[in-house]
Formats: sequence, C-alpha cells, structure tokens
Amino acid sequence: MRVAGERAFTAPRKAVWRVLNDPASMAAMMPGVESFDVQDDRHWKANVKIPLGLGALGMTMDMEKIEEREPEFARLSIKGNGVGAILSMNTAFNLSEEGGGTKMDWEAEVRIAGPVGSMGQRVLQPIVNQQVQHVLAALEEQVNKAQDGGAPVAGA
Amino acid sequence: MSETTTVTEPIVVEEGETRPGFAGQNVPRKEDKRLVQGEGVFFDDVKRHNMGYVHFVRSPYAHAKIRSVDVSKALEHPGVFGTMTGDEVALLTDPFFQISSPPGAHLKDFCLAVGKARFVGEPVAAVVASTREIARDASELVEVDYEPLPVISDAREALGEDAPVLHDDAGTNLTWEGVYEWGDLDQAFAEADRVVKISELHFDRFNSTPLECNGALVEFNRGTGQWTIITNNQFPGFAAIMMGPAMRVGLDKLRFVTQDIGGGFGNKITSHPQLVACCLLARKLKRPVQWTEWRTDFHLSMSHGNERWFQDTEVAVKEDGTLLGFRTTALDDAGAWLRYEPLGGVIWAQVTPGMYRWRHIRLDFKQVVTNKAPVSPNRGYSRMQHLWFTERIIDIVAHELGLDPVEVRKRNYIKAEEMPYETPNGCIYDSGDYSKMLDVALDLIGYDELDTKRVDAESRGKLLGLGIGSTLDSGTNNFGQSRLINPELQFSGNNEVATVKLDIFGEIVVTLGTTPQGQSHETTASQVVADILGCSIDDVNVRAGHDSYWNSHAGFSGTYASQFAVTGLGAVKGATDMLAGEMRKLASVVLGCAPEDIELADGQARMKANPEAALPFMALGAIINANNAGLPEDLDVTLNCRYVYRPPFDPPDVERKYGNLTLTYAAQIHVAVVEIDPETGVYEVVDYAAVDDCGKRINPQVVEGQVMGATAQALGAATHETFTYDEDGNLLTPNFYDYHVPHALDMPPIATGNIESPSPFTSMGTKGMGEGGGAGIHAVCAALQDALSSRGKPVVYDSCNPYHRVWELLSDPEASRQRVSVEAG
Amino acid sequence: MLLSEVGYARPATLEQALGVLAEHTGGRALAGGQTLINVMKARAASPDVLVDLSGIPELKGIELGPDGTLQLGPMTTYTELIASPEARARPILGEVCAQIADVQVRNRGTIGGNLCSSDPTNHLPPLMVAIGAELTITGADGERTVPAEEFFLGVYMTAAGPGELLTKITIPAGRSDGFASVPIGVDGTCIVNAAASANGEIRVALGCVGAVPELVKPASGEAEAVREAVRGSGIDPPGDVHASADYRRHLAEVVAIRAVEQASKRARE
Amino acid sequence: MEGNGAHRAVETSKTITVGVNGTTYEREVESRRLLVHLIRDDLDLTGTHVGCDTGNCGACSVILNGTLVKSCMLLAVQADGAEIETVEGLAEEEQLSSLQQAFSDHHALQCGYCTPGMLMSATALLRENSSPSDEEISKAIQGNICRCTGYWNIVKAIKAASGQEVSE
Repeated sequence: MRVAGERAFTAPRKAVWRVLNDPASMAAMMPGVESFDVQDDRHWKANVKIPLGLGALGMTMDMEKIEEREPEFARLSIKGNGVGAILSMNTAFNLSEEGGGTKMDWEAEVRIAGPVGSMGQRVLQPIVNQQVQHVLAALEEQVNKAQDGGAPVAGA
Repeated sequence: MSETTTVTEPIVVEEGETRPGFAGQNVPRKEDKRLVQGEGVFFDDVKRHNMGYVHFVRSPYAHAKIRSVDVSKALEHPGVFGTMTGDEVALLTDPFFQISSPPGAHLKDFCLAVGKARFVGEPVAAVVASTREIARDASELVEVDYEPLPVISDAREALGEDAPVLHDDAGTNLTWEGVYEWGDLDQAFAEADRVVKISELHFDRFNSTPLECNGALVEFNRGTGQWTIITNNQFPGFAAIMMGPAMRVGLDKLRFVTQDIGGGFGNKITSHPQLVACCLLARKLKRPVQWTEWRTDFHLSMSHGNERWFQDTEVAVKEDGTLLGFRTTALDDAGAWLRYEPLGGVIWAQVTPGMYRWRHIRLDFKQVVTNKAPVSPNRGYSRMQHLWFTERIIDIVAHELGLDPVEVRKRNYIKAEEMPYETPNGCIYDSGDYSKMLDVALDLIGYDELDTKRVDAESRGKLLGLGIGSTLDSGTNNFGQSRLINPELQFSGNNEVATVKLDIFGEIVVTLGTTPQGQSHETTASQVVADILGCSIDDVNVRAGHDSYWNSHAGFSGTYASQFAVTGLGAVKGATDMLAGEMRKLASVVLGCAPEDIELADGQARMKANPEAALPFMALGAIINANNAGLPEDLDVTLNCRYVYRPPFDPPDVERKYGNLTLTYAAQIHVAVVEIDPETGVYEVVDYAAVDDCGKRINPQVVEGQVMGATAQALGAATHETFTYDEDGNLLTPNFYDYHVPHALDMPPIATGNIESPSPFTSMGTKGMGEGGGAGIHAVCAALQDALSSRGKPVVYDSCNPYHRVWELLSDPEASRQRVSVEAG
Repeated sequence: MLLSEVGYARPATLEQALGVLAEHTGGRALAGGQTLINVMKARAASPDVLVDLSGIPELKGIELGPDGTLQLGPMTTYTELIASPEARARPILGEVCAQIADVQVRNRGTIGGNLCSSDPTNHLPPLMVAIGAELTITGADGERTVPAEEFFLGVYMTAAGPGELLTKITIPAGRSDGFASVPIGVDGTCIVNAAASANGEIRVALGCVGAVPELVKPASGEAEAVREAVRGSGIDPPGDVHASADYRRHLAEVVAIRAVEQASKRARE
Repeated sequence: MEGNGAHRAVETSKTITVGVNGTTYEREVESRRLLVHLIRDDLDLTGTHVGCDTGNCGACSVILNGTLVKSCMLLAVQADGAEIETVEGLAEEEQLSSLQQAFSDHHALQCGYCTPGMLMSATALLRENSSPSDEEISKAIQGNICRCTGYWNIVKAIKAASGQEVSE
C-alpha cells in the first residue's frame, strides 16, 4: 500500500537533513528498536520489535540508502524479515526550503506479506498508517532536539 | 423454510428398467449412523506409530527467484525428523505430465517450487517433526533467500508486451488457446435486426471451500516399494496417472485409500503434488507422515475455480427477441500452474448453447497463467462460467431491447419435442422441458404477485428485483474431449467399476470404485442392488470409500463431474445383473430346472412355478464358497461379479471440434428475489425457488439435498465469496475472516420443485446431478439488475456482487452502461 | 493453527496477575481468547506468556448502582451480559452483544477482551465511546480511570499498557442509545459500524473507519447535522476487499444517521 | 472443578485432568496446545473436527462445563478440571439420540464433517429452549458452517428433534 504526506519544520533544511541521515536519530525514530548497527554510510541493520498490543512482531530490518541528493532528496529501501511477516518498504523524502523552515514531502510504498497478512487488511492498513505516524512524530522530536526545541509548524 | 413441489412425468419404463421397489424411495442413509456419532473416518483421524507431521514452508511472494534454501537450522531443532527441498525433488522426480499441447506442455511442474516461486503460499520446502507444532516451529527456521520478481495479478495484463513471463520453459503466459466456431456467424449477423455488444463480463474467482481441507497419511513399505496413501483425494484415478510417472514408479506402487471425505466439490482433485511430497518424505524418513492442510493454506494454494473474462461479445438478435448466435473471446485465468488445465478450455463446450436454440456460435478461448493459486475443477467446472455468460446475454439483451426475460427465455429455449437435441457442436441433450420448469419455478416464487411485492418493497424504501438462472449440469464426461485440447492425448470415453459378491453366509457385498464426499453412494447403490436381487437394503453391505487393493476401480474412477447416478450405478446394476444371473444359474443346477424358471425374491432363489422349491442366498453362497464338490465342471459361477460400466461414446472430431462430450444433461431453473437498500447497496435475497430435472431419481431426498447445497454455494458465490488479489499478488481473502461463506442466517427461504424427464441414454433413466448451483449465481445477478433498473439501468457484469459492487452500480450506472451498446443488424 | 511456544499462568487474584505481568514483559492477559488465540494461531503475534484471567473473581460480575450507573467486570462474557437483568438498565449493551459473531464466541468472549483487543471491526469500542463509558486500569502503581475515547490507542493497542489490566468498566445511566452497522452477512464482521447516544448531548462513535473509534458530536440529531459532523470529522477510512475508502466513508454517514435516529427515537419515547 | 486450581506459576507444559463424556483423562500437554488437538490427537476422540483456523466454522464445537464453545479457540490447559461433552457422548450405547436420529431422518448431513459440531450446538440449544423457532435455530447454529446442505434440512431436523411439526 502507498502512504504519503507533507510535513513542515521550523528548522532549516540542513538540520532536518542531518537528522534524517544520522543513524542515531534514525534508530530513535524506528518503532521498538532493540539494536541498530551501522554497516557503512549506506547500509544499516536493525532488530526491532514492532509493538502490536497482542504481542510484539519481531523483525530484522535491512536498510539501504539507494539514492541521495544532499540536502534535498533521499530514497531508502527497507527490507524486514520476521516470523509473522515480511516487510518491504521503499520510501523517499524531498526537502525544500520554505520561509525559514523546511517542507518535507514524503512517500512510502509498504508491502507486508506472511502470516500477519492472513489477519486481513482491516488490521494491516491501520497498523501501517499508525506506525508511519509514529515515525513522523519521532522525526519531528528529533529535529526539534537537533535545533534545540524550535516548535514545529502544524504539519499537514 | 423450504417446501417441495413435484410434477412427476410418466416414467417411460424401458428395457433394463429396475422393478419398482427401493429405487425412487427416500430410504434412510447407510452413511448416517457412523457420521452422526462422530465415528466416520476422515484422513486426519488415522494415526500410525511414530508418524511424523508435515508442515510446508510456503512462499510469501507471488513471484520470486529462489536463490537458496537453507534447512540446517530446522534440522537442528529438537523433534525434527527431516526436511525436503525443491532441489531434492528435482533430482528424485520428473515434472508432472502436462495435459496441454505446447506451449503449456512445456511447463515443468514439481511437487515443491524449484528455482522460482510463482504464487503466495506455494510450497517451497517441507519439514517433518514429532508434533504439528514443532513442524511449524521448524518451518520458520528454514531460511529461503528470495529475489522478488514483477507480478501478474490480473489475467488481462498477462499478455502485455512487458509482462513478466511466469514459465520460461513455455516462453509465454498464453499457455493454451483454441478457436471454436460452429454454424455461420456472418449469416447470423446478416439476418439480425439488432446486434447487442458487450465489451466485458467477468466471472469471479472462488471455490466451494469444502469444510475439510486436503491431506493424507502416507506410509512406505520398503519391502515392496509400495506407498499406502490414506487421503481425501476425490479422483485417485487421475492422481495415480499424475504421480506414478513423476515418481518413476508403476501405478500399483500407489495404493489409495479413502473412507469419509469432508466435502470435495472438485476442489480435492489436484492434491497430487502434495501427495508426492508426502510419499518422498515417508520414503526418505522411513516413517509414516501426515500432512494436514489448514484453512489458510487451502485458500492460498489450492484449487481455485477458473476466473474468466468474456470480451468483445456480439449477439445477433431478431426484433422479437429470437437469438441467432454470438461471438466472444473467453480469457481464462489458470493461476500459476496447469494442474488439471487446460481441460477447462473444452469442458465449457459441453453446454455450448446453454439451454437455447441458437446455432451460430464462435468462442475464442485464451488461457493464461498468473501469479495466483492454480485453478482446479470446482462444482460446475468451466460450464458454470459459460452458462453464467449465456444467461447474462439473455438478460442484457432483454434489458437493452425492452423485452421480458421470461419471454425471451421461452422463445429461445430448446423445446421438449426437440429432445434429444443435437447442439451446434454435436452434443446430444438427452431430455428435458425447460419451459415447463420455468413455469413451475415462477409459480413457486409467486410471479403473479411480483408487482405487488415491488410496491410493498418500495413502501419500505427497498428496491425489489427478480432474476432467473437456467443452467445445465452435463454429466458423465467423454474424456475424448481432451483431444480438442491436445490431439496427442490417448484418452476417450469413461468408465466406472463395481464388484458385487454373494459371500459364504449369504451376505451381499458391494465394492465401488468411487470416492463419495457426501453423495450417499452406499445408500443409493444398496437401493439398486436390493431391487435387482429381491432382498432388503439391509442385506446389502456397501463398503465405505475406496481402496485400490479392492481392485474395483478403473482409470476414471472417482467422484467428480456429476456421474455416479449413471456410471457408478450403471456399474452397480451391471455387476448385480451378472450376479443375479449366476445365482439363477446355480439355483437351476441345484433345483434341476432352467435358469429362466428361477426368480430372486425375499432373499431366496426359487422356482417361479413352485415357490416352495427355494434356496436362501446363504445356501447359494455356501455352495460356491465352501461346499462345491460335485458341481458340474462347466458351471461358470463365481458369485463375485466385477462389472465395468462404459458409456456409449465415440471420440469427437478434433478438426471440427464436434461430437458428444457428455452423456446426460440435468437441468436447473432457479429464481431469486432480492431487496436492495438504495442508501447503502446492501441487499438480501428474500425469496428463492429452485426447480431441478435430473431424470429418474433413485433417492429423491438425496437429490433434493444436492439441489439445496448447490444453491447455498451459488448464493455465497453471488454475494460475498471471491478470491481477490492485490497488485502484489497477496490474496486478500485467505480464510473465513474475509472470505464469507453463507451461514444459517444468510439463507433465504428456498422452495424446491422438480420434474422427471428420464434419460433415454442411461440404463435406469437417471442423470448425473449436483453441479447445478450455477443457476443461482445468475439468478442473483439478474435480480440485482432488475431491482436497479429504475436507477439508471446499470448492467451487472460481475458474477460476484458484494455490497460495494452494488453501490458502484447505484452511484454510477453509466460506468456499467458503457459496456453495452445496441446496433442495427 | 498451531501456536508458538507460550507460558501459561492462571492466577487467582488481581495482585498475582499483575505480578506475573510485571515479571514477564512479553506477557499478555488472556480473557476470553476469541481474538487473541486466533491471532496466535496465525502467529501474527506471539506473546511469551499468557495470563489467564478466568480464575479471578473480582474481574467478573455486573453491578447496578442506585443512580443507574453500571459497573461491568471485564471478564463478563457477552452471554452473561445479554442474560443479566441489571445490564438491561442500558439496553443497548445486550442488544449489541447479541449481534457479535455466534453463540460459541458469545459464550467465551468477554467485554474486556473485546475492548482490549481493540480490533478496528469490533462492536464494543465505538459503543463504549458513544455512551461515555469510563475504563479503570490497574497496574503496579495503582488505579487510574480514563474515558473510553482515550482508551483506544491503535489496532490491538489500548491505554492498558504492559503490566496493566483493564479492571472495571463504568457505564453511566441512560437508555437513549442506538447502534447500526453494515456487516458481511448476518452477524458477520462489520464493514462499518456506529454507535450513538442521545442522553443529553448527541455522541456518535464510528467504527471500522480507522485504527480506533472516531467520536463525533453533531449539533443536533437531524440527519443533515449528523452527516455534516461525520464529514467534518476528517476520517480517512481504509479501503479493503469489502469496501473502498469512499464507500466506507459513505456508509459511515449512513450508519451514523441510523444509529442517531434509533437513539433519538428512544429519547422521545 | 478448578482442577489444579489457580496459581501464578508460569508453565510451558503441564499435567491436566479433563472429564470427557464421563471418562476422566490425565495428560501432560504443552501450554500452547489447542483443546481441539488434545481431544483429537491426544485422547483420540476424532469426532470433533477442524474446518478452519480462524474460529469461524464451528466443526470443533464441544460443550465445556455445560457451555457451548469452539475447542480451537481454547488452550487445553484452560480446560484443566473441566467436564467436556463431545459428539461421541450423544448416543446411548448404539442407540442414537433423538437429535442424531432426526439428522438422519431429515437428511441434515451429507459429507458429515460439520455434523458433530452442529449436533453439539443443537444439543446446547435444546437444553435452553425446548421448542425453538426456525429463526432461533438458525441463530443457534450461526457459528457452524455447513458447505453441503444449505442448512434448511438441519433446521428441520433440530425442530423435529424438539418434537415440533416440520413440513416435508
């Protein structure tokens, strides 16, 4: 399924870019991260336990930055392997300067397969949407931290 | 509640007609006593010492290259007995025989994915362990490295130039195509006053979802090199000829045993790949193994019904609604493998004109492979799709030309006096009176008060509509039709076997070759035997199920394609007639008279002239089996009679695609009344009538049961049941969460009626029946179209219409109307 | 069909139950199990430990207070609630429970389990939000009570976090409620549902249109007002095999109006 | 009734005691084992069937301490100390119960796979309601899927077993 949106930050583009490319803050953004290894500047590996109230869904995630135009554009491919599910995600964001701040257009193509799929879309879609919202909220937090607490403009 | 109306035709008593007796009666079922006590034996009820449980590792991808399969971690897991991978399978077996002519013939189909996975749920490896749970635990430790490939999730994209090719060996996704043309299309369209064009109609993917899924307990006898396969496969004859060559063994090495089967409906014909995997595992691990398929596995990977599109249809019609002919292209989605296909590419031709008299027909059949579960026969196999299509034509023509669907049907139905009727492609419709059936159905539904009912519904804010479905259940295949698919095939005709013996204590033992799944064979067979031997059905012991060791089967043995009443009972009658003859002969020798002087009655063989001179069956059995000294040397009596019933068929003419493809044609006419809530598109079937004609009925209650059951499946297929895939090839209805089959509260009241038009071609006037549900699918489609006609005249173009599709028709009728146009002829 | 290995405990007291949950962070309360066991069969989730609450008397029972307030023990089954004379004080409760799945599920399934599993298609989350139920959560550090609209956090996720349990459901007095849904077949899974309450202000809670129930407060019970309120709520329903996002959005309006009509009608009676 | 009783110990397997159709069984089971697999595989009472993996079909229905449940949505350990009734317990010796007989008389079964679950649901219904209406019967078997009969003959049979007139 495809999810996309737009978000605005008061922080300057470079600050946002830094956060989005800093493994540490990346780790802080992901839901239920247990370990996060940087393999090289393009490849990261993480073990996550995505919290689903009825029990967490353990996954190993391989992330690869497949495209990058500093400081405005990057595309990442994320492959998750877990017992309950196999996840593949292709996400890209575009940063543009807007006033003093930054506008981020993002999109993600998320594919989930495996046993969790047999629970049906009624469960899957809301889960994905919700996790995406978590990531965005976390991102905002990181950006704010990075440029000590400039309040974010309400994101659309 | 259901009610019954019977219009009994005078039954033509012909040569070989059984005497009035048990046949025709609602005798209690012999099967019931064990089943209502939970004492039936289904495959999963059987256990063996030290057996292992099989769990398949299934592909999560619809299309992916398999880079590697690593089972090492699984093998280390406590309780694991062993594993099997595609690489092993490729060494140990040959690809399954392909029915198709090229390019479909080139597919290399193994029991586990080799090199590539082609649908979500395809078995990639197998694990065997000491418990069901451990087997699944270990299956999660099997590491498969997949490289995802582009997916074909819609048959209409399979022929695109940049479409990924599923099978490199075939080089194309168009695995089989054939052009069928009969009559003179040009003339038909020249004569037409109107040409109705329909750009696309769609028959959805679904299946009958038997409540018991597939499975088997497989044992390997290392001494004899023979496997015993205790399974619920419903067509062992077919499974054997698929499995033997693939496993490089003779067919006698494969002993098939079934007893009770929890429903089949055709969906249990193509389990041979999994059965091969189990055989290999039993041999490799030196222990019995059991495979139990779970519901989600079944939905993901097994036996979907053929999804079919009818494109660029043109219908030649006279002003008065007389139908002259049609041309169309049928695009059929076979899924990822051709496990029984492309037989669907010809089976539909058994009912080429439906119930109608048009003589000019062209159908271009194209079958493609897609990244979906392989299709297989499904109750009404391939004919259901085609009959739904011909029925759609009738109602769309009536709808567009402002004619009455009832009138159009009556005007075009083949008439009773035209029976037996030869169709444009040489099939012989044996008997029937379709107009009369329609009258009975309309009478049951209260057609006269339809307008009152509409008004009443309107007053409640509902849209009411009535729809008709008229279908044929063509039974007893001529397997020669497979040659229209592939002229190289050496199949033709059909057969079934029964063995009837009189045992030492006078017990009558009947052994069938069939694999019943609820069709009451033990009961109906005993009715036929008892009538011929002049005894009670309680004296007749019909063995439950099928066992190759009984040697009472032939190449086409099984239970499928509406034929038991003809082939099965034909074999039973043949064997019983033989036995009766031997009993008379033996009695005549003992009593010193001519065999003609002997009659069988009251469990005795006695002299007609002098009933006092009688031998009880027990005496006859004892004489032959235990007390035979002094019998004349030339007395040719075994009291153990095996008969192979062979229906009268010739191979069809392959060039003209012409010939009789099935022996009997049972007819069904169903009428549905629906009420739609125009605010939501939610609708309900509020009234229903089903009229059936399957000739002579051996057990009316059993026939009735088949009609009701087929109707329920039709209602499910028409309203909610569809296997829908997303663009990535994920099945969105992989179990009963999202695949909604009818429950008790979903059932409308059903009134049933029947007429009896005995088949002139069968030994007892019977016809195969049970696959007539298709009528119900169309009845609902037509009723919806009727109910919606006041809302912009939308055209119903799908076979399955869940609420959201009805909503689409309500909110944008024009979109559906774009599909039809009427032109002057 | 086959579960992953799991530990099982059946404590006799709430304190013991909280103790086990505290010891096992991967633990999960097992109420009726009519959702959880199925999720575990699919191995879509595999808790390390199941804490079976069926042996804890204080989690059962239905009490009707003098002011008409109902207190439901979370381990009360649907069947028990349907049969309870006290529960008739708020008739909608029994009426909705009687539409859930089937006899077997109603016999095992519990009110608390329905709420805590927070499946977007469940009947009770929107109902509790509409009628203004309050949910009491107990954890190691005592009790807190949250209004239903703050209880549901996401699919399978609620304010009752790790180590906590839903211990009481408090339903205010009132009779003027309504519930409407479009299920897949009779008593099937809901494609969309809505619960309404017209006791004083009008509250409508929409189900199946997001991860959690959507509460809307139309200005009046008039159909148009309700429609406006639903449109204004900015719901973004998921599309699936049963309904596109647009169809679901439309159905949400219709069932909301119908639920409010039923509630208002009762208010007039 | 509470068998080993309630406690806070966490166990991945345990020895449980269940009474089935009047016979008491003691078995060691993994905590994860479903009740239906205890009944079918460990106790070899194979009349109780499995028709789905989502708790929809009801083929595994049994009566547990007097309550109708689906044995695939219950862990075996949850049944510790319970009294269970399965289809095997319905007939007295070889004598079919009136309900079982009615199923046969009215052709309420074909393949017979859903039948044990249907019979248990019907048994539970008739204990609570001695003369149910068609609607009440349908509601009572809503949790049991049958793919063969179309349900009406089952409704008929249950009604007949309750001693009410049914149309043929």
